[in-house]
Amino acid sequence: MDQKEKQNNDKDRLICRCEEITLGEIEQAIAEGCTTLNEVKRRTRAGMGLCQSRTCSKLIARIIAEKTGKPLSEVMPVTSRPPARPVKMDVFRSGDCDEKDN
Amino acid sequence: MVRTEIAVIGAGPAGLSAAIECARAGAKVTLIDENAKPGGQLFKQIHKFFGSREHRAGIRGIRIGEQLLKEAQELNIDVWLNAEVCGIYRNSELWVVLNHTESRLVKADAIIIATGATENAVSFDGWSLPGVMGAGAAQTMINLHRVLPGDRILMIGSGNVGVIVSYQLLQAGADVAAIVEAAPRLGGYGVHTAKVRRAGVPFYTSHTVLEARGTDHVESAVIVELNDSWQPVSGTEKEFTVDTICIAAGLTPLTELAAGAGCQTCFIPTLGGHVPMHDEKMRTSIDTIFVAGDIAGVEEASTAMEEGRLAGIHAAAALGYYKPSEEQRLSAEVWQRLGVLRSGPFGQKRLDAKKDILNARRTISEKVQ
Amino acid sequence: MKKCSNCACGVKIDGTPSMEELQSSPGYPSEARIRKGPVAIIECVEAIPCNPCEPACPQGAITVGSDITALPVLDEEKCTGCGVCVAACPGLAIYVKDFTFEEERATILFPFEYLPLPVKGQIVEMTDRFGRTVCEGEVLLVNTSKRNSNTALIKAAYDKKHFEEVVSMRRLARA
Amino acid sequence: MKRIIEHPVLGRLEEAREVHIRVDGETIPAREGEMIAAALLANGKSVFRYTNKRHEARGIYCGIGRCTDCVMIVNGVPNVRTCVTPVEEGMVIETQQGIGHWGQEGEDGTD
Repeated sequence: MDQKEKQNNDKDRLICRCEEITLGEIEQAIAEGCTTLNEVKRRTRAGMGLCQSRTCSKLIARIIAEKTGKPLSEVMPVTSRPPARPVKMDVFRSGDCDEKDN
Repeated sequence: MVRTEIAVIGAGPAGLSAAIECARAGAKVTLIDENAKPGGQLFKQIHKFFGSREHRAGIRGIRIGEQLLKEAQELNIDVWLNAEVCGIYRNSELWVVLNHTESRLVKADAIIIATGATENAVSFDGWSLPGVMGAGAAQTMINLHRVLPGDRILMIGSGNVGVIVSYQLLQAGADVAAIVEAAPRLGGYGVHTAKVRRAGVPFYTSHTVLEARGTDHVESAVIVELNDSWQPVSGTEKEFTVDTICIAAGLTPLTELAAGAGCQTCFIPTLGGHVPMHDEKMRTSIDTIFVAGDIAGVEEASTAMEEGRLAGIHAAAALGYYKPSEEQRLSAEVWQRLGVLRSGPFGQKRLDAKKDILNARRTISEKVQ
Repeated sequence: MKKCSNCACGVKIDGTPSMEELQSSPGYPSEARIRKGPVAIIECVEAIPCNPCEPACPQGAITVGSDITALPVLDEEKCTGCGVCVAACPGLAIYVKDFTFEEERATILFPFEYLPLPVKGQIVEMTDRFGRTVCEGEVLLVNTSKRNSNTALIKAAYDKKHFEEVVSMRRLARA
Repeated sequence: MKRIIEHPVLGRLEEAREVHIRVDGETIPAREGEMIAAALLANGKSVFRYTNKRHEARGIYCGIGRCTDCVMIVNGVPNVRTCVTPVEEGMVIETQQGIGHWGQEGEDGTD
């Protein structure tokens, strides 16, 4: 496999497993000006899936750092908001959630 | 709304130890864990721990877990299982979802977050195929669930997790085709690497995984040599017939709850990335919130237990359960044991990194004043 | 595996210590002591915080000291080769070898945490630090004492010619 | 893929009551209380779902409920993390296609 073919293959490689976002899509977002995890996430949906970027955030951060020359510390982390776990909408009608609303 | 004095999030080695210390001090403590059983990852650790007698050296992690559970039981600690903490509000309220269905609010005077860490990923072609999994996942399958995920395994990463899980896969009856390490030198303790080496498992340093092949499951793996600038050297590819590829590429602290609560973080690569800043008392930038274990910087179960104790002692003291002199004495004992665990070439790096966190915390508290 | 396969690359590349690393560590007995009879062979060459071998030794022949990261030092005159340290080492890095067992054969006592276990009298394949079969061995003893918390101790006799290389036996096939 | 009955450190696998779950219409045995993912692995099944965009097979990845790769349709509920959800007698499990669907296949009793 020559270098060019290899690079094309790399573009198809999945980075965000949940939303099935590829290296190519993330590089494209960076080329278009995204320089943080939050920006790449909003542009591509990478990290917006069920796992909420637990698996891919560090991978994406490294790609951004590599492409932009920014230190990892500035690229990460993503903003954390509740719920920290996937929660069914039903839960909001249950127990103390009602109490909180009232 | 449920009232408690100290809420501990996560019942792994750090959280259990923290809860035990809080209860010992006389505080009312609620230990909350999302799993069906307490113990966190401790019950996967079937090897004998290092350290000295005071660190329970020579005892298998799983037995240490049993001892901690027994202590927690004897102290009548209120343990909530299948309870996911989904958020922390106003520095004192936890939103907990029970059994995925029911919401509860817990109000606590102090919170200890011991949520541990998550495994890092390595992306390569085919890495989403069934059969590619975290080393921790394989360890969970064999040691907790007693099911072999595969018969022939390729391990990516030679840190302690990679070599320990490789050894445990051998013990479970699988074969390990090779352990691949991107760095030019192996990462794990020599005694661990020697155990798998003498079982015939080869190490490939300066190599990385290029591709997992297979249709609906891993059928083989291709590795490649890396040159001095960490680039693959074409022509050096080797294919291994394996049905499982395990990734042991380090851990990242699970800081989402702490960060969501507003705890300031700092970036310490040696300890896994962003960690909540904390002081010698394991207190974060928010006075009522403490951290312990891997969330405070990825180390190992032995250090996690000691940090848990620290957080427990200081959280209890903050609520008035210890006089300052007692607090100081108890804390000094733990720091002495921690110092021992963080000695030597492996420990020194972590010790230095820990100092960076403490300094960062000091800087922000000076700014506040 | 890279560059050399047989070799003196050492523990951080091969995964197992080289003879140079072993012989220059304070837990490896001298040639003269080895020739006298059973003795502990401590293959601990890396400074990690660990010391259960020290209190385990009934003869007080192993010293780590207050800095538990120090390498264990073997007092080879005090060591009787009793083997208590073999099961005590969390790293499974200690063996007891007896050069004087028979004219042609030496013995090794080693920790073994795989199933199935061999039985007394069974002929097994003795392996070196790289997992390669070196020679046959005859199992003399299988100790599964509860005290050792499921680390079995196995004593096997093997050809003296391979005294230094042999450290374990090949895993047996599962039924 | 098989159960580890004898283990050098953990000893013999404790006896457990056998329950039965239905996976894509096929009844398979499981150990009471074990996680769905473990029961499936023990029965030789490692593909738990096919993804939405690329229709690729997925299975266990993190094993502790973080990555959500092992989700399936369980008793008519999609996106259930099988590595942290214990089996129950009579549970109905389906390989999830894409984002899945609500309600059980064959709920009318035709199977």
